[in-house]
Amino acid sequence: MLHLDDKALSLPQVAHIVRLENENYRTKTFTLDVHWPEAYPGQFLMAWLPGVDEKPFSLLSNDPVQISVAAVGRFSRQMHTLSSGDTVWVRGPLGHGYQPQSGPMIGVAGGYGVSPLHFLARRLGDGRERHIIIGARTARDLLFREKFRAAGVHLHVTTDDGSAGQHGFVTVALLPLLERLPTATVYACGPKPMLEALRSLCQERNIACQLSWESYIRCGFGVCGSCAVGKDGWLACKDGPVEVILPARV
Amino acid sequence: MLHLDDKALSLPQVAHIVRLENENYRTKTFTLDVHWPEAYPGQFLMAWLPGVDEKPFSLLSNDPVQISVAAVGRFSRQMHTLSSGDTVWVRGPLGHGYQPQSGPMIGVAGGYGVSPLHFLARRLGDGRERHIIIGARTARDLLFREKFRAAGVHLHVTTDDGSAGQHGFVTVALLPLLERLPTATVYACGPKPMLEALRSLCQERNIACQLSWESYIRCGFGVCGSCAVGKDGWLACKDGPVEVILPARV
Amino acid sequence: MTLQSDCCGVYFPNPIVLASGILGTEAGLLVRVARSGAGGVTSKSASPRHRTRHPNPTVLDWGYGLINAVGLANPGVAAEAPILRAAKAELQRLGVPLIASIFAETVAGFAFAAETVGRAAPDLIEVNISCPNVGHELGKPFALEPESAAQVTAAVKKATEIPIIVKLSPNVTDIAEIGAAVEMAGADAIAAINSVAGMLIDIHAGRPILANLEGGISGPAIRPLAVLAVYKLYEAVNVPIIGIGGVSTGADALEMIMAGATLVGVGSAVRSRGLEALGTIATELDALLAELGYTSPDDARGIAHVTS
Amino acid sequence: MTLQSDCCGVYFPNPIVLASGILGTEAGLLVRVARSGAGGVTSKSASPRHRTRHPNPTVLDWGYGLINAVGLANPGVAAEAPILRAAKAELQRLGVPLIASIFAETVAGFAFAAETVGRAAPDLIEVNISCPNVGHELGKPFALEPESAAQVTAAVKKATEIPIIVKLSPNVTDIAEIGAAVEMAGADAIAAINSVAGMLIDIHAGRPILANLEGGISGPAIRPLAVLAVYKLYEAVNVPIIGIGGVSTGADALEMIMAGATLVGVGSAVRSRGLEALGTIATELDALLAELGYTSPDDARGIAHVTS
Ligand SMILES: Cc1cc2nc3c(=O)[nH]c(=O)nc-3n(C[C@H](O)[C@H](O)[C@H](O)COP(=O)(O)OP(=O)(O)OC[C@H]3O[C@@H](n4cnc5c(N)ncnc54)[C@H](O)[C@@H]3O)c2cc1C
Ligand SMILES: Cc1cc2nc3c(=O)[nH]c(=O)nc-3n(C[C@H](O)[C@H](O)[C@H](O)COP(=O)(O)OP(=O)(O)OC[C@H]3O[C@@H](n4cnc5c(N)ncnc54)[C@H](O)[C@@H]3O)c2cc1C
Ligand SMILES: Cc1cc2nc3c(=O)[nH]c(=O)nc-3n(C[C@H](O)[C@H](O)[C@H](O)COP(=O)(O)O)c2cc1C
Ligand SMILES: Cc1cc2nc3c(=O)[nH]c(=O)nc-3n(C[C@H](O)[C@H](O)[C@H](O)COP(=O)(O)O)c2cc1C
Ligand code: FES
Ligand code: FES
Repeated sequence: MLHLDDKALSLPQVAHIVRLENENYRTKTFTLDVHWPEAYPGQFLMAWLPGVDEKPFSLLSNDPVQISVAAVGRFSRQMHTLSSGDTVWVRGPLGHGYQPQSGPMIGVAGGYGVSPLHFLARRLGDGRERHIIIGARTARDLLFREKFRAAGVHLHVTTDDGSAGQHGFVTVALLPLLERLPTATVYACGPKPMLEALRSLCQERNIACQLSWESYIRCGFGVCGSCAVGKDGWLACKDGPVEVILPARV
Repeated sequence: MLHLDDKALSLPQVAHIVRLENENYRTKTFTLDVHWPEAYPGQFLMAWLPGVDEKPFSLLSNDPVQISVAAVGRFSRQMHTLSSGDTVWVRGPLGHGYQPQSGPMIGVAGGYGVSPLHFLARRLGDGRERHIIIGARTARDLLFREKFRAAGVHLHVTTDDGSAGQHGFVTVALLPLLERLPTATVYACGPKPMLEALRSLCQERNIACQLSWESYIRCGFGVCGSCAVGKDGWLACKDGPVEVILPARV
Repeated sequence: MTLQSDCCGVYFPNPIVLASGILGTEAGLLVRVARSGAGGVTSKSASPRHRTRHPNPTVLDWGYGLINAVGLANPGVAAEAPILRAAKAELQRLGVPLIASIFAETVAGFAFAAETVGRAAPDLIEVNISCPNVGHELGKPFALEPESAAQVTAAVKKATEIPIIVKLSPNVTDIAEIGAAVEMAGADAIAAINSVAGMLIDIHAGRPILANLEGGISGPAIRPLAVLAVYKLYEAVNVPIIGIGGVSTGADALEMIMAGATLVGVGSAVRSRGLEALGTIATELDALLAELGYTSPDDARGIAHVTS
Repeated sequence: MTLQSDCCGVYFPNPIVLASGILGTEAGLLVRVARSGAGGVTSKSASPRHRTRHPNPTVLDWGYGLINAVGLANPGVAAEAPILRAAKAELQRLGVPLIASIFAETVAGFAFAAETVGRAAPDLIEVNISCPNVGHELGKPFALEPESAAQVTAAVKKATEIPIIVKLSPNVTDIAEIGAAVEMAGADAIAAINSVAGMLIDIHAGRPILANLEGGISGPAIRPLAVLAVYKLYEAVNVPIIGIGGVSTGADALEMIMAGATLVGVGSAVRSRGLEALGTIATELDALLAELGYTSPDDARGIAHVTS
């Protein structure tokens, strides 16, 4: 008979908040007393607040575990009421993340998409050319500018209203990079329309891209079917969240 | 969630009889296509014949697994009807067996007690003085004389009716050995009265002894309580079947 | 050796079918599971109207199995029908039957749901009676009493020409009694078991882990309960049985067949063995049957019912 | 921190008690378990007359738990009484209460058994009503219907002054209903759950593995079922509950307590953690309670019953 000492490992585990940072007017970074040395960029965790809900968040860091949370609704607002020392339950790491390729990195982040891309940029290291494009509606929504600079990447900023960086969508900054770096891989995380635009752009130009999709996660381990994306039964929680698209011709 | 590929390991496993040997008029040795490299002398298995019963048998050998079965009742008679290639289900190895000590070996076997002692004699090897005393009611009940000779041990035979070897109980052969070999360990397996006599003899003479007790085995893993021996809740299946008794003074 | 199986006149390439509620939310997923080797697929149970989801956690892995309270969240039969139609078109090409699962909170709701999904022409309709009967004074699930189970069965039978499978709950004193009642009421087949009621409490939070408090236990932990249910049903009814509960290997599937199952449902094993679990289990079953000298699952069905 | 617990006026040094049928066959074993740290010990259920044993296998480990059909083999209450007396003498010195478990096939048999074991002065009597009622037309276990469960309870209550625990079966549609019935009939406490009915089939033999065909499932597999049963009973009755089923760690014990248990029974964990399991679990529980800021098990009892 099995004695599962680790039986709880796939159940939510107690974690304590050890540090809190404000990233912008509605986004905070939480550092937890949890260490997942095996986790890698693009993977996510499920955070549970008893009596509230359990929601997915991309890892910003694995050792210690960090997540950045934008306060947009019931769960995320509740997260923002927590203080250092408070408890949040987590399970993970879940999903398949980015698969680092050789060659230059072009990261494209919309909204909280900065989280997994900052993790990835650090992981890839400064032995290669690394670009990050962060896009937002307006200046105050921008995230992680300092963090990315500290990581030593080439930072490109776009806003829909031109209040910071280049005026326009992330594509404004992306197109010249794609021209200049045909062997680069585009790693992206952000809203669905952004990802769909990137997919077309990259496929037209025969450039490898890896896109992290958002979807309604329930089980997080490929059983309930609630996170299917697209028509082919692709599961964000198990096949993804990162979709790896190789260029048609190499 | 666990995927127990080995989930069946504690359930009865299919084994095939690969060889059968007649040991005496009512005892056969079964060689199975099962290999338990980690098993050691004094341990036992549970053999199941569906629709009949499941009973414990001491290991005569571990690699391949062998047992010797005396046809005395329903289950053991059924075992004797089997042929080479037939199936018997086994689970094990179970229990705690003999704990080999340095110094000479004196093995005392009554009835099927020869099985674990032959295994032990082989395991101890010829680098030390090894004696085996086999006792039986009458000549035709004696077991393993040839097998023990082949193993190179000093063989002593006693029969209650004097029809073979010395006339009397195993103690007739044992007492002179105990005199001559005060540093020996007595390893025994046989009927309860024999074991009780041996215990007193050894304790009086301050000689270490290891006794294998028989009892009604159900679970074989220390849960059901059906195999308790004596007043202290000693479990034959889990604490034993071998009881290790150290001399009072060393 | 053939794994071909017949259930209510529907031909299954092998007896391993996807259980309801596992991956069956989208046409693409049903097709994907069929492509990976399933003998049949069941859609997630749909109800007359859209039902919103519970907050999470709703599905967790507790080591010995899963616990879920997805709460029968579903888009409703009207939205489900096009999903079923899309799935059916592709499944037909693959030769893999589609089972459409339905539930409702009233007898009339069941009839309506059956009619609606029936228009998408699934090969079989599974009637999941584990949902509480809102008409009942205590709101007990239909599956818990022979009378209410039979009522639903009769109503669905009238509403559709497609053969129906009634799916029973294990949370009853005597499942064979319920099985006999739904057979009498016209069930073409019986599925057993649905998940077993259970609860887990998080000791740090001091409260049940599922937002719904209690949930359904599935996976390896419930296998012996499912085997016994199938065994008892096989002695109580004559219609085919879909044996479900904790099956994760070919050996487990064969055990169900020996207990009396015609088809074997697989759900939670997708957790431990991936989406390919069903195809893998079918392959293992094939090898085992051959090794044990059977020429088909039919040969082995029910043989554990010893008379001696 | 204290683990001291009170159940029906009996003082337990800690709430972890040995469940019936595990190691409880002999005085020496009961004492040995008490010495290794148990808060209380329960003897194997004894019946009015000696009952012979089934052929083996009767107890097996299937990986996720145990399955047993020891078949309530026992020497009968007349032979059991001296065992209990011997155990009691020694247990009293250790300050560990003795629970004597009984069962019978008739209501009168229960009364007789209670009277007989009562003479050995156990601290509590556990009434195991999972045995079939031979007087009932279908021979259904007493535990399956509120009426028969209540009848036994009332009869035992009349036959002895010692407080009685009625042990319920999980194999029912509504355990809370049975619990309420036995409380009404005079039960001083309720124990839940007994093992869950199940079956395993050996595919090579093509037949159920247990000689008895079906058996009781225990161990980790049934823990969520047991937690839910205790949770439901806690809302239905006011008497103390002994929570039993799949507990193998201090965390599991605390989960039971949070569901509402006053004492926690441990059986199958002896398989995975040895005879010392109960003492180990008590130690773990102590550490956990302290870590979580409770000063006693009483503090944590029932707190999982959220009202929000
Ligand atoms: C794989 C994955 C990774 C994720 N990683 C992160 C992460 O790193 N950081 C993070 O903050 N969130 C992340 N999310 C989203 C997160 O899980 C929640 O959806 C989010 O916190 C909102 O939950 P809520 O209960 O607070 O709001 P809800 O009540 O669910 O939503 C409130 C409203 O906000 C809208 N909304 C939801 N998410 C966003 C958003 N990100 N921006 C703007 N509006 C939104 C909804 O459409 C809704 O109208 C991730 C989601 C997935 C699937
Ligand atoms: C740890 C352990 C190891 C064992 N090892 C062996 C072994 O290596 N070889 C072996 O043959 N048996 C061994 N046994 C005994 C064996 O398990 C069975 O008890 C035996 O085979 C009889 O079972 P049965 O069903 O055939 O007879 P039953 O119907 O159980 O018994 C029939 C009759 O035979 C008597 N009887 C039982 N055993 C014996 C015996 N050994 N000699 C004479 N009469 C007996 C019984 O008292 C009964 O009256 C061992 C038992 C234990 C507990
Ligand atoms: C996440 C999940 C969702 C389920 N949803 C449904 C459902 O919608 N309808 C239904 O009849 N059964 C549902 N079930 C029960 C399964 O179909 C199946 O009966 C049960 O899980 C036992 O099988 P398993 O052990 O192979 O998972 C669900 C089970 C799980 C795990
Ligand atoms: C081998 C064995 C024998 C049992 N015998 C009895 C018994 O005689 N009387 C009883 O009330 N329960 C008996 N039970 C049930 C246990 O007391 C307990 O209710 C059940 O095993 C669940 O607890 P666990 O998961 O901790 O083992 C037995 C259980 C096992 C495993
Ligand atoms: S969240 Fe359940 S399958 Fe992806
Ligand atoms: S045979 Fe069960 S405890 Fe020894």
